[in-house]
Amino acid sequence: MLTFVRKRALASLISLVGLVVLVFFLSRLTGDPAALFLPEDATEAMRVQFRELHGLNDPVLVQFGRYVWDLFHLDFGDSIRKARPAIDVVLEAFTWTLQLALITMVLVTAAAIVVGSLAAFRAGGFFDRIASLVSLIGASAPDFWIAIVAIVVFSISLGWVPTSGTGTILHWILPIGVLFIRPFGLIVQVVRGSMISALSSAYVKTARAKGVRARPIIFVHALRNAMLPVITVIGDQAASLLNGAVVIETIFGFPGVGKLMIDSILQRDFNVVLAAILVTALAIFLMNLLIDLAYAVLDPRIRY
Amino acid sequence: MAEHLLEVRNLSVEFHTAAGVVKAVKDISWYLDRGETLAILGESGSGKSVSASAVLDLIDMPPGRITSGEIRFDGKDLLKLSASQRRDINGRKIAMIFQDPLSHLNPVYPVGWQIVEALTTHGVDRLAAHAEALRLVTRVGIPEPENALKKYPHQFSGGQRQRLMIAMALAMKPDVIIADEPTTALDVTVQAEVLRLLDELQQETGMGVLIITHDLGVVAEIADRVVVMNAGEIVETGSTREVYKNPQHPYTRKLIGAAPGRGEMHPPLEAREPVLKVRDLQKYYSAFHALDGVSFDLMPGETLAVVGESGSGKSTLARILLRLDEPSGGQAFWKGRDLFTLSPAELFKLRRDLQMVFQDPTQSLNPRMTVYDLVSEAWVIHPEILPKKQWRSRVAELLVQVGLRPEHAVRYPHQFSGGQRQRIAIARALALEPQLIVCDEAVSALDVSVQAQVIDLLDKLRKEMGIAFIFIAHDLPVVRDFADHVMVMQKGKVVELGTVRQIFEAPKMPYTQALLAAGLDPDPDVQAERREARLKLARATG
Amino acid sequence: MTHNEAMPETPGPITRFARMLWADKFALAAAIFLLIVLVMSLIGPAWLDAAAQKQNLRGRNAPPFHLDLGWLWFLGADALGRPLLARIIVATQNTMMVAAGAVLVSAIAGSMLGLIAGYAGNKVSQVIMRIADVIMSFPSLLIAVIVLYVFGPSVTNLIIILSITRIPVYLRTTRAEVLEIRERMFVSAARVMGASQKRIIFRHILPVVLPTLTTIATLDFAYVMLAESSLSFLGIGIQPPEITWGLMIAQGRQYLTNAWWLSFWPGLAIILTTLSLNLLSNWLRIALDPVQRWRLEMRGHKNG
Amino acid sequence: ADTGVKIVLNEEADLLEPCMATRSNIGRIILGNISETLTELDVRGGKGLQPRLAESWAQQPDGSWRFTLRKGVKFSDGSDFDAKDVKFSFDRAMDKSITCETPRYFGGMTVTAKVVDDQTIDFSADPVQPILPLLLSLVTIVPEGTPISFIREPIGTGPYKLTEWTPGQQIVLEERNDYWGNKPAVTKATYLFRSDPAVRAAMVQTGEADIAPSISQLDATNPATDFSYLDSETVYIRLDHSMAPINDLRVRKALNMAIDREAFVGTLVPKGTLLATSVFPPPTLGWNKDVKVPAYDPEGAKKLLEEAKADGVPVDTKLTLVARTANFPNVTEIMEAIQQQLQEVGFNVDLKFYEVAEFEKLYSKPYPTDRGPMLVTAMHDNSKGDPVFSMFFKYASDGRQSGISDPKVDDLIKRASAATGDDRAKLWSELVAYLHDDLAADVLLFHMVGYSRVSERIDFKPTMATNSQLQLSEIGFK
Ligand SMILES: Nc1ncnc2c1ncn2[C@@H]1O[C@H](COP(=O)(O)OP(=O)(O)OP(=O)(O)O)[C@@H](O)[C@H]1O
Ligand SMILES: Nc1ncnc2c1ncn2[C@@H]1O[C@H](COP(=O)(O)OP(=O)(O)OP(=O)(O)O)[C@@H](O)[C@H]1O
Ligand SMILES: [Mg+2]
Ligand SMILES: [Mg+2]
Repeated sequence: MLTFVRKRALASLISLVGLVVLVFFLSRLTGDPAALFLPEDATEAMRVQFRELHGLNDPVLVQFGRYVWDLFHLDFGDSIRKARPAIDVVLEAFTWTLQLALITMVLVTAAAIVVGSLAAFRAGGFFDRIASLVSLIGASAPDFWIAIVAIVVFSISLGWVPTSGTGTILHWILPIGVLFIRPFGLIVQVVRGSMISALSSAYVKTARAKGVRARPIIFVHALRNAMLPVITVIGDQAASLLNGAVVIETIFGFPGVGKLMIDSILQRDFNVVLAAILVTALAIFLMNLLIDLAYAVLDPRIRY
Repeated sequence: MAEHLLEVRNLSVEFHTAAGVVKAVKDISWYLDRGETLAILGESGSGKSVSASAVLDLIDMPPGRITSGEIRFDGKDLLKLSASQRRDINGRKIAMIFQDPLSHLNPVYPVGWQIVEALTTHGVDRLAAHAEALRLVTRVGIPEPENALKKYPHQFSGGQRQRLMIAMALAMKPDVIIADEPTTALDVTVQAEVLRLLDELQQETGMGVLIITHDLGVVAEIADRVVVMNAGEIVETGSTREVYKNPQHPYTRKLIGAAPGRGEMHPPLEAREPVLKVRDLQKYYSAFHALDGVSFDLMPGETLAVVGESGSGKSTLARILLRLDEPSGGQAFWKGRDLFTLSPAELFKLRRDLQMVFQDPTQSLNPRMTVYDLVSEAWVIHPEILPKKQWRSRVAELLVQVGLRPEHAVRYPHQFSGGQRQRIAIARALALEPQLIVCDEAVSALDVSVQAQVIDLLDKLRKEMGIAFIFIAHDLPVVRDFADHVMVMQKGKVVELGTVRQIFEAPKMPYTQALLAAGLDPDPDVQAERREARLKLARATG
Repeated sequence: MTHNEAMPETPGPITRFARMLWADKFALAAAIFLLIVLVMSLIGPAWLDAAAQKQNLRGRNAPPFHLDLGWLWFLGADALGRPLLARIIVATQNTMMVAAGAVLVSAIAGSMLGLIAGYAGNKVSQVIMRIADVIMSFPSLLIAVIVLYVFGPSVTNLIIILSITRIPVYLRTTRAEVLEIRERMFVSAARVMGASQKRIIFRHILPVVLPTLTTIATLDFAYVMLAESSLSFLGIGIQPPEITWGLMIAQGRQYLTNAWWLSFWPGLAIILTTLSLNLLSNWLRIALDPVQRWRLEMRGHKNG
Repeated sequence: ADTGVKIVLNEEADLLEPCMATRSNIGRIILGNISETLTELDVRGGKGLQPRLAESWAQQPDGSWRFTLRKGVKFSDGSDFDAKDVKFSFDRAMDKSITCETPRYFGGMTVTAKVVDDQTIDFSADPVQPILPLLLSLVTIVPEGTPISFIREPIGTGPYKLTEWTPGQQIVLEERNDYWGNKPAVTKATYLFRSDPAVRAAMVQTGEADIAPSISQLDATNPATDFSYLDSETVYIRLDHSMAPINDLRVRKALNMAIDREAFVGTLVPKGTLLATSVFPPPTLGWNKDVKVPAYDPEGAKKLLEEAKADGVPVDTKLTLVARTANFPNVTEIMEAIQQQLQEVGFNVDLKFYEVAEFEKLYSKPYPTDRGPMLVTAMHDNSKGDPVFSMFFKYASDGRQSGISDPKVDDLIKRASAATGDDRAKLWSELVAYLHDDLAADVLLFHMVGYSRVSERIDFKPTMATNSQLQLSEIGFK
């Protein structure tokens, strides 16, 4: 196990390096930050000066070399826009995103597993139909609809929660509620499908013959066998949350990494983009590693 | 009329399939009293397992349906109880040992956990349950019990799994135990122990034992009464002795007549160039030494029976010869070429020649393929064997040869009984017309009449086409009838290797002798005598 | 000797499936709806393009459920007074092309790679998985901006962008399942028979993974349509006057509180399509699983 | 009573750098609140250029300007304000090692500041700058010794000081006790940031904010709280005169006549939107009331096109109508409508939207060489009161975003820039008329209006300047 983790960490490091190279060069294909940073009526002299100042006039390879050199000294460069170390900007935002992603995924996972399993237990039954319908509508409705409607209903009409922003626990309710919906729908469906197969297997019969009650049969015997695809999908959803929930951050004024990343990409604030990708990638790699370990924990037949 | 402990009255069960309704059980009735052992004998696929499953509410309904009947336990009709009431009975009052132990153990939990759960479900506290599990596992003869509890099902041999299953069923000391082919995968010494365990428990608690088996020896050893089933119906019932000595129904007569172990033993083969030479085979599972220096030769048309202790590495040997597992050392030459160093392309060519019938038929059949697809897959892979036009008729032919019916071709594996699945697996192996078939307990789940038919078929193929067999079995009478050579294994080592005659008539090694001594005779009287003798011996020594 | 007559003639697969479809009325309705969508996507643009493009500023944001202007206006009109119903019908083609294209490409590429990663040796698997990690942590928007910048926006590029970002989920799901399935005995049995890797993968392993993949794919359909709408927002999606449901939603977004119908109807179209796909895929899952199939066959018999 | 206000803006400030205060997301927070300038343009009262940190100014005979500074002004760090600070601030803003926005207003001239005494400073420009005092309304004053790199904690002379900045969440300004001027009513201002206009509107409604300076017209449904104001943004379509068929006057006229501008007002652009006749809005110097919006005349346009065609102008050439995504509200619909209107008179028009960086490549020189005839839709902001901030780079031959090259235009721009007073206004007016009527230089569309929502407890009326600044001292309580 430990050697696996070590090997894996090394492999991830290589992909991280690949990622940096890829993002560095690809992002530089997308245009000149000067045009976006400076006002449209800026003079040519200002542009030249700007490029000089940020080293954008050097050959890309030189820029890359400099970036890597700095990176080795744990210097991610400064944000052009914000005139602060890019990594600070990113970590600030990522802390929020991480919290949001964690809380949401924990809730989603718990809820989706329960609902999906119960739906599978009586596949085709009333609860199954309702659960599927609701979760599917949730999963395929545009998220900004849900967000705006939620604000109109819960903040404006009912006044239960603030419309947006951060500060109190109440501020978290709407963003989490809205973020919850899509992964919930997806995971419910995956759990349901996987559980239907698991529940019709022979070992479930054994459990029934032992007199095990319905609940442990579903949640102990069948569920663990059904978990492989489920945790994969959970991982995928968590990864997209870690990459930032742009709509939610935009609408609810949530200072996460998603909007930061978009803004930085649109403004060609490369250092922030790179730092953000490095940080989220690290988180995602870590999560994937945990998931791969979880496979082995869940299913003893899988060995690395 | 006094209430019986468990009574089935006029039970009928049918299944829905794409090809129409299958009447699996037709209007059967039987009963079981406290302290009694009832054996259900019968043709494979005659509805034995289905009727047992009905008692524990384990038939999926739909597609199954109980169309009529009552199942009375302790004065109540089980079919009228609520699901939760039946749950309380299951495991505590009535327990079941399943026919197919691998698929019936949950692959993702340690076996210890699964046994403990049988106890905690019915209110035993965790610590006590753990101690009890340990005791049970020890009693069914699993080596290193403390360690075994932490292992997962796939880490056990077929016979070991079956014993774990038995331990699980016995956990709550139920009033009734339904044992579906509980000893098919056990070598005779272990089988004897398990039967003795059942007997002891029966003495202790007065439980009723319903044992489903095709092994007349087992019946003779422990059953008080016998019910004989054929094609979903009960054709005969009576005390074990009566039925054996004086069978009424033609099917029963056929069954008893087909009991193996009485025919001529094969004469010694004349020496020929061996097709397979195995030299010093080794296999480690981490520190565990599963195969320890196995060497033997196999000639074309020869049947080498491998017998031995459960867990002695028989299946491992088979898996390694077929390159399903990598050996840790040693060589195997197939027609002079080392099997273990072949390239994938060469291996592919060889695949046609080497086939295997797996010990666990359910798991080895792809659940999404019909029998037709399963059997004809061989020709899809090796199209040179048979032109496509003839597939249908050849499938039908193979099915008939193994005792199934052509119309079974459109069904899926889950729609068959354990024995039927085993025959599908045999038909599939035969479809390739290989030169060597490794049969891992290939006929162990078949009733003696079908078994005889299949063995005859294999013997014919052996003679006519020179197919060689490695025949892993624990059923000594079958081995006696079918084998040319016998290899006895224990703890990963070959203990003794010789012709059938040598082994059966002049066994040299004590283990072989013990093995032969533990064999059961289908005649209840003979068995009763042996039992007496054994008891006397025990009293004298103990 | 021939046993031909003895082997029962089962009804052909088409009649069998038709019967099973008939047995599940929800799936039947879903199939019919999808058929309509398919037909609309084929004939829609040719049939209604002129009507869908005709602007009428006086009739802008005309509310739904009025027939005064003609049936095309039944769902109301958009901000330029164009009939929403006609636009939804015309948009079907592009929407389906992008969604089906992206989902198919990502599902096929992802599951192929997943099969390889699960079945092939450790080295190949490692490489594939680490690439998946990279894609997973590469923000989709950055890919989008890069592709836009380097290749310019087009339907094909849109499909490429959307599918690249979705590959990892199929890849990881497939691989996780393959790891378990390849340990099953029937796979060993196939290997003993000499089945090629290809056959083992496609005939024995894939069918077991497929239901999970279809579940994810159907929900991805919705995801892709919505993602396409946010790309439209950034100017990289389909460009007006071309339309897709996603673009219509994006355009109607600002009217959400005043003229809800602008984004509601295309949103509903997405929801209904997803719902139908999911009902159908759940049906298919049962219909293709011999152990579950009785659920449909029994009902079919009673009804028919 | 609560004398704090909460203001919800659409975009967070990346920096709070005084020399970048001309950028609206920064300016709306610090301009006039933390940082002050020597002069300031009064938009609200229409009184023109007003003194702020300078008490008075006068042009010297040599063309340079002398400013007399206010006495007794203190920076929020306690240091005194004097002429050295002004010189330092100016030099800092123009420094090469910091990329301030300021230099763009001083392009094509060299300006030097000379400290005369603590209270007096001279600015001399070469060539002479008649509007130097106006330009200085764009230079914020920081204390001497402020680092010459972007700062995040501005020190200024304004009535407020920065007390809290939680990036991504809020910025808080609090009243200073030692401010030189009148004590404002607002003691504390909290700035919040939400990109979604509907959310901004909702926040004022629920009391989470007091002022939302820009909301969507669609959300402006409550007359008690919602106001429209002419913002300084002008939407126009720049024509590329170097390409056939746009190099033909008739074609350009036809383009202008083909668009039904009136039809947009109250539909796709809010009621109150002005139809534009120049790239800068009305209160600006030189705005020409005699220039009339071209009448919507599709028939006339068709005729012109036919004429041009008869003369061999390739009027069927595909024109690309280019716009920037999300540039202004309803941009997609407006562009689609324009495309259709142009097509109706017989133009062959392709519509293309671009993301900002790519748009920039087409919008500013050097233009791509393989571009083909383009109609670039853009929005231009001039709230500075003088056309000089627009005209050169939009119309001069070497203007960065110019689509034309016309000697008369070049000449007029040069002269107007050098002129003062009425002369200046007249020359600008002349230029506007020439561009619009004689050249049909581009297709001018709208001067946009913005909507704001102000809580009922607050007394505040947004103006054209609200786009670039939001002085808390102008806010009162009811
Ligand atoms: N799900 C099912 N669908 C259709 N037929 C079934 C199904 N399950 C069992 N059957 C049929 O019911 C019959 C009885 O099966 P059962 O398992 O009881 O046989 P058995 O007597 O236990 O045989 P064996 O000794 O081989 O285990 C068989 O013919 C089998 O094909
Ligand atoms: N994957 C594994 N990991 C660890 N131990 C294993 C594994 N597979 C088998 N073993 C052990 O190897 C030994 C030999 O197993 P094998 O299946 O060959 O026995 P067998 O002779 O076929 O017994 P049976 O007659 O009971 O089927 C057993 O003790 C078993 O516990
Ligand atoms: Mg059975
Ligand atoms: Mg075995």
